[in-house]
Amino acid sequence: MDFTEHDSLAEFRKAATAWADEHVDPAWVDLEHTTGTHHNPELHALLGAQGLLGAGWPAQYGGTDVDPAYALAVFQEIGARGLRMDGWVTTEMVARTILHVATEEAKQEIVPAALRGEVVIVLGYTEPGSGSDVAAAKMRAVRDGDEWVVNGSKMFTSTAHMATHVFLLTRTNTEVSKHKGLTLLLARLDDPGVEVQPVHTLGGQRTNATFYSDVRVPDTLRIGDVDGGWGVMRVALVHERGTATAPGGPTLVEQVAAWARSAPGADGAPLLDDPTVAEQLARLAIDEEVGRLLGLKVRWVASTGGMPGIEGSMQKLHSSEAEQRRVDVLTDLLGEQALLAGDAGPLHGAVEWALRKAPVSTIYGGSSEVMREIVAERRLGLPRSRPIG
Amino acid sequence: MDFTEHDSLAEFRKAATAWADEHVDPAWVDLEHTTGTHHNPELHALLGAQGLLGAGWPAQYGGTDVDPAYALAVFQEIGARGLRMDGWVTTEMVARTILHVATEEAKQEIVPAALRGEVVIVLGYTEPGSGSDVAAAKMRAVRDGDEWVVNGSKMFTSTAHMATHVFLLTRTNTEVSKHKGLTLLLARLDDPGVEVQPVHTLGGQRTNATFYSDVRVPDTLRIGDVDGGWGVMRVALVHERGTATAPGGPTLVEQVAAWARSAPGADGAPLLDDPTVAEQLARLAIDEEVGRLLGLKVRWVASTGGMPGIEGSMQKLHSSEAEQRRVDVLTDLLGEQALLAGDAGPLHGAVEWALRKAPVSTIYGGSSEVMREIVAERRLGLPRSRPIG
Amino acid sequence: MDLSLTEDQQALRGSVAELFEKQATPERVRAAEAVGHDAALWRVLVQSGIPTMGVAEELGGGGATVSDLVVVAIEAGRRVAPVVLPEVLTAAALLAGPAAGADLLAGVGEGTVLPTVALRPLRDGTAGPVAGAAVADVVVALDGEELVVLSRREGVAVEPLPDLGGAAIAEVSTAVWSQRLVLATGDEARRAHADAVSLWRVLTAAALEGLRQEALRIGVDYVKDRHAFGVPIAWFQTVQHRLADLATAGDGAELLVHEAAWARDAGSVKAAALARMALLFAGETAFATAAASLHFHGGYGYTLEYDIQLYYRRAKAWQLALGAPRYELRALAADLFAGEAA
Amino acid sequence: MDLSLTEDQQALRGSVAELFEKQATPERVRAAEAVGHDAALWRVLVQSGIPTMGVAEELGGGGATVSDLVVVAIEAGRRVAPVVLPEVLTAAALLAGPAAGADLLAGVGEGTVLPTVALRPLRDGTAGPVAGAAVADVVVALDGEELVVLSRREGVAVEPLPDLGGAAIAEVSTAVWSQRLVLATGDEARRAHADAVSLWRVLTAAALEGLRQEALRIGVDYVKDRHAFGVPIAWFQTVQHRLADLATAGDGAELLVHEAAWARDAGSVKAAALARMALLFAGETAFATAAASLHFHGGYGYTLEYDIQLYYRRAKAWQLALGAPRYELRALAADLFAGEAA
Repeated sequence: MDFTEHDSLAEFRKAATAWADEHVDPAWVDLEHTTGTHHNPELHALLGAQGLLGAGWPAQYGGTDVDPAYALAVFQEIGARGLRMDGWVTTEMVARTILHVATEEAKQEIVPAALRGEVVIVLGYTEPGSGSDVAAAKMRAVRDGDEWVVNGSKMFTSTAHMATHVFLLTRTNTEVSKHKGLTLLLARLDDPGVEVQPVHTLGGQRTNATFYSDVRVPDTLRIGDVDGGWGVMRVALVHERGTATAPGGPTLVEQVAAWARSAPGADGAPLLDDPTVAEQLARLAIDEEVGRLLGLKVRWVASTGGMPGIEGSMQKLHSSEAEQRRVDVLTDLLGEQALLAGDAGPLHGAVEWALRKAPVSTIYGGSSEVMREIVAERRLGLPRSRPIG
Repeated sequence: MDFTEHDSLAEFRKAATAWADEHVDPAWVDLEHTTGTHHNPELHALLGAQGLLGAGWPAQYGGTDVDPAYALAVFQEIGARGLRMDGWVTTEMVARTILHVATEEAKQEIVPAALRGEVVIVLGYTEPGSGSDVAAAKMRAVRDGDEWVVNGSKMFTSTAHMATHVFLLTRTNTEVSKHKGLTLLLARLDDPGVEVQPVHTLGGQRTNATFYSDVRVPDTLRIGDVDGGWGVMRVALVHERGTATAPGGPTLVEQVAAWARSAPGADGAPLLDDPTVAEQLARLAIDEEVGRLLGLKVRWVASTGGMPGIEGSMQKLHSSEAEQRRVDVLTDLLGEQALLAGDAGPLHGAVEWALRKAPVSTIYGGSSEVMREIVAERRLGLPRSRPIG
Repeated sequence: MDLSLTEDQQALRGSVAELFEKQATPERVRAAEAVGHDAALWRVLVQSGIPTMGVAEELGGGGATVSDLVVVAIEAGRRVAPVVLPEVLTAAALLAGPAAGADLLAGVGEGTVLPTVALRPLRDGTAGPVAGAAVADVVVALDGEELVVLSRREGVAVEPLPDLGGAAIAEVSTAVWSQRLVLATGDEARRAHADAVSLWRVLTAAALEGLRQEALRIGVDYVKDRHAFGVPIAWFQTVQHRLADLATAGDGAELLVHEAAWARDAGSVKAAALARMALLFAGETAFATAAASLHFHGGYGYTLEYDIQLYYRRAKAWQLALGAPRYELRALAADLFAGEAA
Repeated sequence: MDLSLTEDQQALRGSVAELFEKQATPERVRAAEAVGHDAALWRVLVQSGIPTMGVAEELGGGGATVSDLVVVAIEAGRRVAPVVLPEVLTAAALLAGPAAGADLLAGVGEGTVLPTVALRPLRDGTAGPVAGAAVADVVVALDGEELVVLSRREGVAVEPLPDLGGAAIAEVSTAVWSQRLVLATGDEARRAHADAVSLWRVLTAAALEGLRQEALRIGVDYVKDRHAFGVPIAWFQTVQHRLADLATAGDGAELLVHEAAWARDAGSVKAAALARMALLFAGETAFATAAASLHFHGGYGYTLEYDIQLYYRRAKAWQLALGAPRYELRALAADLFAGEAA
C-alpha cells in the first residue's frame, strides 16, 4: 500500500492564496462568528462574478472557462481562513440535481443564475415533526393548474435568511406509503407566504425555522417526477460534497499540544510535562489519525470508481464520535481554563467552543445511530431491526 | 441519611473464626482452584453434621437449634478464607422453594436430608438452546402413571458431579405459550439415565453439561403445579441469596494499590508514584464505592420491607460492568506483569485471573442486557422493545 | 443505616424545590446568562436565610447540617439556578470561623454582602478565573500563609469573563482586589481553606446531582413523547440501554453525594476522600446524562430554545471550576492509598 | 495513494492464509497452550522461509518488505498461531545487521536456532518476562551499552511461566542466560534495539489486527446463527450498534497497521510514531472486539470449548508483552509533540 497523499491542487495553491489575500476581508471571520451565518453574500457575489462558481459546469447553463481545480483551490483557501460557504454547498448540490432531473425550463431559469451567484438555494427537507426520519415529511403541496400550492413548515433551513430559493420536500400523495408520496419543489423565499424565523444554536450558528402559507410554485420548478421525490433525494445526496479544507492546518489536538508545551499546569511546569496530559493528547492523536485514514479510504474507494457508502458512514461515525470524546478529554485537561470563551480563553476559546459545537456532530448529516445501522446491515450483513415506520 | 454499617453478626465473629480455625483445612482453597469445583463435600458434610445448615429452619423438617446468625457468621468466615459453597447456595434455594410449594411427602423426603448435608441439589434451568431466555426450555417430561419420564439436556449444571439431585425445568405442555407449559421436577443424579459431562471455563471453574435419557421422577418430587413452573421459578428467585462475604476484606483495587506502594515501575520508582497509576486506581476506587452504595441500597430497601428488584438490577449491572472496566484498567497498569498466572504473577496472579473471570460477570445471574431492560422498563417507564418471543 | 431523608429535610426539600421552581424558571435562567447572577432570586434566598443557613445559630446562622445544605443544593441544581450557591455557602462557612469575619457574615445574612471563594490558592497575586467574582462584593482566598477577604476599592470595576456555564466568572488578582482583611494565618488558614474547599466539593456535587436528575427527566420525557420511524424514540433498544446505564450511575451518584455529606457531618476520617469522589462522580455522571439527553433530542437539542443545552453546559462547567479532574484523582489516591504504610 | 495490496502480496496472503488455516487449527492451538509453541508448525514455517523472510537476500533472507511481513503476521494472528512470530522476525532482523550474528542467522534460516527478543533493556541483569524465552535457543537483548545474544550453557533449563496468552514466557536473567555474544555497542546498539522494537510493534499490531478480524467474524457469525427470545441475537439493536462501532474501529486499525508498515518501508520520519499508534490502537480494538464477541456468545463464550476465549486472552496478552501502554503513550506524545520548539 502507498499512503502518500499527493496534493492534486498543488499547482494552484499559490494563485489561490493570492486570490484570497486580495479579496478575502479578515473581518468576515468575525462577522461569521457574530452572526452565526455561514454564508457571506459579498464573497458569494464576487465568486459568481469572477466565474469561480461556474468553473467546470456546462457552458450552455452558465459554465465558465475558469479551471475547476483552481476554483476548488480557492474554495479550500477560503475554508482555511475560517470562512464557510454553506450557501454555495447547498446551491451547488441542488443545481447539480436540477441538471440531472429537471425540465429544460428549470435548468435555464436556475442554473446560470446560481453560477453567477444571484440565486442561492437552501434545503428544506427536515420538518419540526421529523428528524432522522426525513421521509416522514408532512408539508402539503396541492396542484392548482400550472402551479403547486404549498403549506407547512420546515426546520433547520440554514442560510434561508440570505437565500433566494428553498428546495422543498413536499407530500403530494397521502394515499401511498411514506416514501412514495413525496415531490421536490423549488420555491422562492421572497414569496409573501414564506416566513423565516431565526433559530440560534449552542455552537453559535444561526439556522431557521421556515413557515409556508399558500406558497405558489410553478410546475416548471418541480424538480423531478410527481411522487418521485425520494429518488430525487438520492440523486441529491450523491452531489453532496462540501468544500474540503486545504491540507496542512493543525488539528485542534495539535493546537492544544503546541499550547501545552509552554502553558503552565497547577504545579507551574508546562502542561505537556504532565504524564496524563501527554498520554491523553497522544490518545487523541491516534483518534485523529484513524479518522484521517478512514477519510483516505473514502477517497480511495471513490478514486477507483466505487461508491464509498459504507466507508463514508464509517468515517462519519468515527469522526463525530471522536469529536465528542476529544472535547470531553480536552476540557478536562484544561480544567478551569476550558470554561473561558472567546479571547478570554486559551487558543481564543477554541476548546470552549468545541464543547458547544460537539453535540451536533452525532446528529447533523446522518446521526450516529443511522451510520451504525448502515454499517451493521451493509458491511456486516445483520438484519434490519428498526421498524419499517 | 445515615451510612453507618453495623455488623449485625459482630457478636458471632469470634466464634466463627474459631470454628474455621478448627475445621477449615487451608489446603481446600488450593483444591477448589485445582478442581474448579466450588463445593467441598467434606466441609459440607461437617456443616450438616454440626447442625449449621439446619440453623433457623423449622424443627419438623430437620431444623436445628443452632443460632442462624452464628451459622451465617461461619458461612461468611468460610467465604473470607476463599472457599465457596455453591452446593449449599443452590440446595438452600431449592429446599426453601420445596417448603413453599411442594407436597408434604417431598418436604419430608428432601429437606431434612438436605439440612443434614446428605442431599445436595443443583439447578437445571438453562439448556444448550436457551440462555437469557430460560423459559425457552425444551426438555420434555411426560407423565407415566405416578412418574414423569424426562428426556433432554441441561447446560451449566454446576456442581452436578458432586450432587445428589437436580432441580429440572421441564416442558410438560407444548400446546400453550412458552411460559405456561413448564413444570419443575426434582430428579436424582444417580438415575442410570443421567450423564454428567464436565465443561471447563475460562475462569477455571468447572461446570457441567448434563444429559437425561428416560430419567424417571416420581410425581411426589414434582415441585409445584403441573404447567406452573414459571411461577415456581419466581418463588425460587426470591430465595436466591448467596452467602455474603464477611466485611473488611480488601478489594482487588485496594490490594493492587497496596502492592503498588512498593512495586517498581519502568523507571524504578514505586508504581503508585506514577500519576497515571494513582489516577486510575482512584477512579476504580470510586467505581467500587458506587457499587458498595448500590448494594447498600438493596439491603436498605429490603430492610424496610420493600422488594429491591430494580435496585438489585442496578447493583448487578453496575458491579459486573465495573468488574470488566476494572480488569481492563488493572491489566494495562500492570503491563507485562499482568500476563503472569498464579504464583508467577504479582498478588498470586490475581489480576491475570480477574481478566479471565470477568467476561462471565455480565452474563451469569442475569445479563447486563436483561438488567438494563428491567431498569428501563420499571424505573424509567420506557416501553418494552424486545420481541415477545 | 438509614437511606431516607429526615422529616425536616423532606419539608425543607419541598419548600426549596417550590422556591427554585418559581424563581429559577428557564426564562429567568436564560435572562441571567450574560451576568451569571439573578439578583432578584438572590434577594429571595436571602429572605429565606439560605446564604447563612449552614452557619451556627449562635453566629446568627441557621445551624443546618451539611446534609441539609445538600438538600438545598440539589434543588438549586435541578433548576440550574443562576446563583453561585455552593461558593456563597462555602464563603459563609469561612467567614463564620474567625472573629474578623463577623461583620461581613452579618452582611451576608442581611443580603448586603455577596461573597464568593477562590478555590485555588493565589499564585503571583492571582487566583485565576473565579466563579461569582464578577458579581461578588468580597472574595475569600488563601494567599500564601494568610486566609484573606479581598475586596475592591470603591469604583473599581471587575471585568466579567464570557464563560461556558454563565457563572459570573472573573479573574481575581490582588491588583484589582486590592483591599484585604486577614481571617487566619499559617496552618489554621490552610486548614480552614482546605476544609472549605472540601465543603464546596460536596455542595457542588449536590448541585450537579440535582442537575443530573432533571437532565435525565427531560431526556426520558422527550424520548417517550417524540416519535421517529413510526415509534416513540423510547422504543429503540440503544436509547433504553443508554438511559438505563445513566439511571444506574445516577442512583450511585445520588447516594455518594448524601454519603459525602453524612461523612462530613459525622466527622468521618473518610470525609475528605468522599467529597472528592462525590464531585468527580457526580460531575461525570451529570455530563454523561446531559449529553445523552441532548443527543436524544436530535437537532432540537442543539438549539438554544430547548432547555437541555442549559444543563449540558453547566454539567461540565460546575465541576471544572475547581480545575482539571486529574489533580483531584491524584489527591484522592493519596487520601485513599498513600496513608497506610507499605 | 494506493490502499490495495500488490499482486504479489495478495498471492502471499493466500498461501500463508492456507498454511495457518491448516497448521494452526483450534485443536493445535489448544494443544500448544501449555508450552506456548508448536514445533511442527515452526518447522513448516522454516521450510517456507518465513523466519528470515524479512532479512536481505544477500544475507540469505527473503528480502521481504515490512509491508510483506505484515501480510504474514495478520494471517498468523487470524489463527492465533502458536509461534512467537513477531519476536522471531524481530530477532532475525537484529541478527542480520552485525557480522557476529551471521552464524546464528543461518541457524534461524535452517531451523536449528529459535531466537526471540527481550523488548525491555536488561535491568540488574534481568529483562523480566520475555515471550518465547521458554522455548528459544537465544535471546537478543540490550544490556547497558551492548546489544547481545544470550544463550544458556548446555543442560541449563529454563522455567516456563504460566501465562495469559500461552506465549512461552520465561524470565530472562543473565544468571540463567549466562553466555553472551556481543552484536553491537554504544549508540549503535541502542539504535538497533530501539529500531527492532519499533519493527516488533508493527508486526505485533499486524498479528493483533488478524486476531481482531477473526474475532469479529466469529462474533458476527454467532449472532446471526444464534437465537434468543425468538429472534437471532443479531436482531437486537444494541448488538448491531456495538458490532458496527467495532467494525469501524477495525477498518481504522487495519489501515493504521498497513500505514505503519508503509512508513517503515518508505523511511518516513513518522515511522516510529505510527508503529506506536498501530500497536496501541490495534491492541485496544482487538481486545474490545474479542470481549464483545465473547459476550455475545452468552455462557458458551466462557467455556473453553468455544474458540473465542483463545482470542480474548491473546488480544490482551500480545500487546502487554511490551509493558504498560502508558509508557507507549508518553513516548508517542514525545514523538509527536515535543519535537517542535514551543
